[in-house]
Amino acid sequence: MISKILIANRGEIALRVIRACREMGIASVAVHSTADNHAMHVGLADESVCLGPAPAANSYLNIPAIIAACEITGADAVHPGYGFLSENAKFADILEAHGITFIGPTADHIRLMGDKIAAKAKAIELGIPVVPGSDGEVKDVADALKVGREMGFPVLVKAASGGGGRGMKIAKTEDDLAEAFTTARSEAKAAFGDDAVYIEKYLEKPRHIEIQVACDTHGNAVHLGERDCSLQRRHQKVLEEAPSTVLDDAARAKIGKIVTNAMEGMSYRGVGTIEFLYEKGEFYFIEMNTRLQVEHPVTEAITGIDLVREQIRVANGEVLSFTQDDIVLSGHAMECRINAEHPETFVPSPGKIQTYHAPGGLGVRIDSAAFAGCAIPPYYDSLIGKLIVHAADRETCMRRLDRALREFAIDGVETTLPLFHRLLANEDFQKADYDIHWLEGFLQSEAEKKTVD
Amino acid sequence: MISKILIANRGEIALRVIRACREMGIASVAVHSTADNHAMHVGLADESVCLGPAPAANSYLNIPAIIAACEITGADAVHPGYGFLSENAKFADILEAHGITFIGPTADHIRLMGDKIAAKAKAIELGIPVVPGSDGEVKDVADALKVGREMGFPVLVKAASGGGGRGMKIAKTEDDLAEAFTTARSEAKAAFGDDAVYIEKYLEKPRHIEIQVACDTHGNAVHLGERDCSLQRRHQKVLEEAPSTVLDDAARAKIGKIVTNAMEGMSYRGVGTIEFLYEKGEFYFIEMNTRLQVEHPVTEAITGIDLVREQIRVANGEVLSFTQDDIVLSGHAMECRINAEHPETFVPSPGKIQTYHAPGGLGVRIDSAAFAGCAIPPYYDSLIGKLIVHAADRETCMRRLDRALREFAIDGVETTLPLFHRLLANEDFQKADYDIHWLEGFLQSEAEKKTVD
Amino acid sequence: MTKLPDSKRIKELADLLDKSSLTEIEVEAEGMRIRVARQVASQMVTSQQTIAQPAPITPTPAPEAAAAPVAAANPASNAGAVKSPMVGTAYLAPEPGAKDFVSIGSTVKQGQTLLIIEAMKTMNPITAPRDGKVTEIIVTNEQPVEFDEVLLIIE
Amino acid sequence: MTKLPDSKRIKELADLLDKSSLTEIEVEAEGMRIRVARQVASQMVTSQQTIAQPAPITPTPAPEAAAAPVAAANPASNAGAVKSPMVGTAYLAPEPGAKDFVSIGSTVKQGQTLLIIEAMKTMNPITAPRDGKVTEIIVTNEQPVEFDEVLLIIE
Repeated sequence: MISKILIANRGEIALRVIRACREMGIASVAVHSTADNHAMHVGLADESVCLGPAPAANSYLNIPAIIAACEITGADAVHPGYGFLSENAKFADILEAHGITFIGPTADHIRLMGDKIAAKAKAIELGIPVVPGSDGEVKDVADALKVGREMGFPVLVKAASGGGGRGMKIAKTEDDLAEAFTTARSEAKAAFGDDAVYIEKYLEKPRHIEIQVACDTHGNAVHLGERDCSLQRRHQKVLEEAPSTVLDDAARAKIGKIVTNAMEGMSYRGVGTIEFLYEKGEFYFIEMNTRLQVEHPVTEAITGIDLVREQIRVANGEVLSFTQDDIVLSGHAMECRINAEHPETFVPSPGKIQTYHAPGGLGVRIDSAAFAGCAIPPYYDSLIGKLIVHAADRETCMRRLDRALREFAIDGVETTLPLFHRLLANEDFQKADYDIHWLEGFLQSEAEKKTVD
Repeated sequence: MISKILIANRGEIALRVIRACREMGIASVAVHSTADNHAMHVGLADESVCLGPAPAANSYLNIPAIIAACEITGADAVHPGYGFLSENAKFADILEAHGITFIGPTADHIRLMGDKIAAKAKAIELGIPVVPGSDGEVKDVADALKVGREMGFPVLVKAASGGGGRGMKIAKTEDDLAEAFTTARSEAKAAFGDDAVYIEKYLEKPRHIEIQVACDTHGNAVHLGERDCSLQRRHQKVLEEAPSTVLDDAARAKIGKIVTNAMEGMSYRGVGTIEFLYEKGEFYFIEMNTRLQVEHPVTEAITGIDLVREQIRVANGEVLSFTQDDIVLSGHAMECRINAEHPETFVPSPGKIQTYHAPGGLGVRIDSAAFAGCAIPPYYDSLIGKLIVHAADRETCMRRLDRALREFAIDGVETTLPLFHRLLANEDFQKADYDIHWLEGFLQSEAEKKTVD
Repeated sequence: MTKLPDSKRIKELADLLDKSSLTEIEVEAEGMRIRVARQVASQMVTSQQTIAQPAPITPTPAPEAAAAPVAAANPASNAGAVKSPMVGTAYLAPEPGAKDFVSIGSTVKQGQTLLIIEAMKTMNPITAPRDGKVTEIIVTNEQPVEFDEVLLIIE
Repeated sequence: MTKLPDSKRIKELADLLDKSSLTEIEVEAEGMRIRVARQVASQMVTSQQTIAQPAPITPTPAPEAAAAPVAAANPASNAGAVKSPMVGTAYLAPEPGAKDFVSIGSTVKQGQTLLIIEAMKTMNPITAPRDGKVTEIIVTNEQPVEFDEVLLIIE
């Protein structure tokens, strides 16, 4: 049985795990760099060990130092959080070699899902839908037409040797295909000296929808519904919500069943997230994250399940505390990622927080390691807190989020709090009428408006 | 329809109502005394009006000033919170005369339940169980025996003209009755010049269990389960929890049905609480509170219902947003009342809060109007915040409460936070083995231990 | 009536009180309630509309606060300040169209009516606490006033 | 390893940083990590047992931190401080029972081994950064040390 967990992370996620440890009666060990000597996770853990200097490579990514920290504190398990070493198969291997439990999946599963090509092949094998593509090169227009008809238009003709958008042509309909094929081929020839092209289904306005799973070592795999994480800036999620407005119970149950079958098929262990693009009722696998995610509280809000607790239970060899039938999605939840960044330019704003007052009241959860007087060092990512709001329905959830945002006071560093006020004021957002490109467009149009003014 | 609500209160409950207003898109008006010029409820409301100087009689209890504040702000409804004017029938009458909606029951119901004797008579009429007593004087031992056998032992023989514990004798069993009766009678004669005595059922170690109800103006009355508020110090509740460990589903459904029938019988409107003493499977009516209670978040946690929102909906003439069948109690919740008082002597500690950092994370709710730098004036009650914790079961709830308490940092004034640490460490509390006298005994034994040390 | 945006307000309060350890509380605190509040009133109206109103109940930002004039530096700390003893509506003249009771520069005797405050349909004359000269009239006609709000200044 | 009670810690941090605007940060900050932490360690052990342990998993307060000696006023700010370059276990002697590498008053040459830190089964000699005299030995034999922790002082 796990009796002491070392948390190989910092910030709000380290705090999240420390809280779960306390609630389970497990001792916790915080590790930190010299830049985080006075960080909250250091103060709240039962013990703490300074790993090294500020740069992550010398501290939070310093595997020998972390192993040594386990040795001197007697920690018998490591929770990696997200980021840093959470998807590092070698780290999982080394821990195992030292007889320390890694709270996460097997090193092999981390390795498999870390390799995009192998992951896609595995997904196909497990029956998870992927973006359809031709089996290798497409030789002529007739062949292209056959492939295009099979997968449905629009399609993308791509240079086999290509990259960076060159030698890539969209055929919106059958009629465009001949020209797209010929152009892509000649561009490919000119650019890469190789006219081989292949065809892939083109998604115009997809959503990012991900399915949360939890699996134990007794063959149980349960899905906890989806999160809609389409609101992204430079591939970074900004606001996540659940349930997604585009899925109904039947669609949710269907993809959920596919995913849990797949997890059972590969004997996955722990929590994980299968990320999809979603368009016109179809799911297309992007990747699987073999760890806890930043946005896990959204799922915790609508399911009432404590995901970190389950992670630890599974690592302990216990059976999941719920079955698929126990999962009832209730209400609507949203999470705002509050970054120490300028709310318009997104330039990081490290420094010292002078004022910190978090909102409270019904349906509001704050996961943050910030406090009045704390340092936001420039060395790590800029996430300083998450505001999670839960309400009976999406409309009430937005209103609750609005009132909670108004109560949130952070001074001393710039934060992205004002961005969420602007988002809530937008009609597209209010109607959940967005795709993965929407936020970038919204930010650009706002920036342009500002310039005109 | 209500478009602007004036909140005739201060502190955390004013904030609670302001939050509900925001979430419903209703404008809010804070009122305050000069001592609260910089209070959080003043800052967070859409508008605020200073009513008068610090003493409550001149500000928060100043009915003409509150009516004038409604007039100048155009508020069309008043939420009274708890305390202050919340159970003042005259205030409800005056508001009605001014065409302003009182968010609460009718003035008649406030008046009825404010009169202890009338309330008990009404409870009997409505079929609510009360503490059994003889119908007036009991003339002789034979009569006393008959009455005693009917209600079950122990019983209390009380002087009809008595008071202050004199002329009061307990008969634990039938065998004690003759002596108790004779002694009480002669003591009554000696003390009050009147030997008339009556008999009441004696409760040795009762719990305080209260049933939350919500009723609309369309004849719907729903109960939301119970709260166990047995942990009291000088009749002030200190920690409340739900569900009570002494009720099972059948007992809960039975008393719930009795109470909702009674509410339907009297056409009660809004939220209310029927308080009982509970012993050996029986409920005994104490009183009904015709208002929102301090501990309402405990019920919100286990039912997922927003009670203030329902209050406002009902005041608006809307139907309750749930029926009895929709009510599902989920998990366990506890609330700690954090007072600005010395944690052992309970001497009030007004002053300025220097540091304020509230706990966060899964299952933690904070209702507080305190912040770093805020004043705790000496004029009002000492409640500065409520920590509400919700978890899957009582054991996890206690552990979560423990970890949340450790994260709570308040400096500048003394608070009762340490009391809850001590409570959580106590085995009786851990086993929920307590009654309404238990906390006083616990505090006394702790004080004695301290003296010995 | 003070009217303030939310988190701004908390920040200001925290800042204010933070500064108090450096000895400026009294003045800062008093000044802020009147001055800062109104300065940001228009910003409040904007942020209150961040969510569209599909629900039947719409928030109505009170126009009077936004319309209220920005008060001078710190009238409350002025020794000659005449403050409102009640919540109500201020009237500068005895009836609509009539001449104001006093104007800037008026010399007043102790006990002389300066203005009227209506509360609950009752007209309450506010009289001069002593002889002097009206140097400033802070409130406008028909303006809602709260307890302790400065009405005018007599020097 | 620092080992601290929770809310106390936040308060201390807030106070500390609060004070920093009055110019004491660096010293306060450094001193706190070592001194304050250990001062309250015993209190931690008590408060950690507030909940009885019906669950199978029991918290085990690490005894080593509580047992660690209270460090001197502020060794980290001492110019002659030799700090640990890694996490590990300090050994003052080359093997159990052998004589310590150095003792208080020892004169040492640059490059001379002062002690050994074991990390991941590897013995890492810690050598003197320059010539000098050992005035203080902060760590005890077999004591776990973290990065940047002061081991001894050479003057």
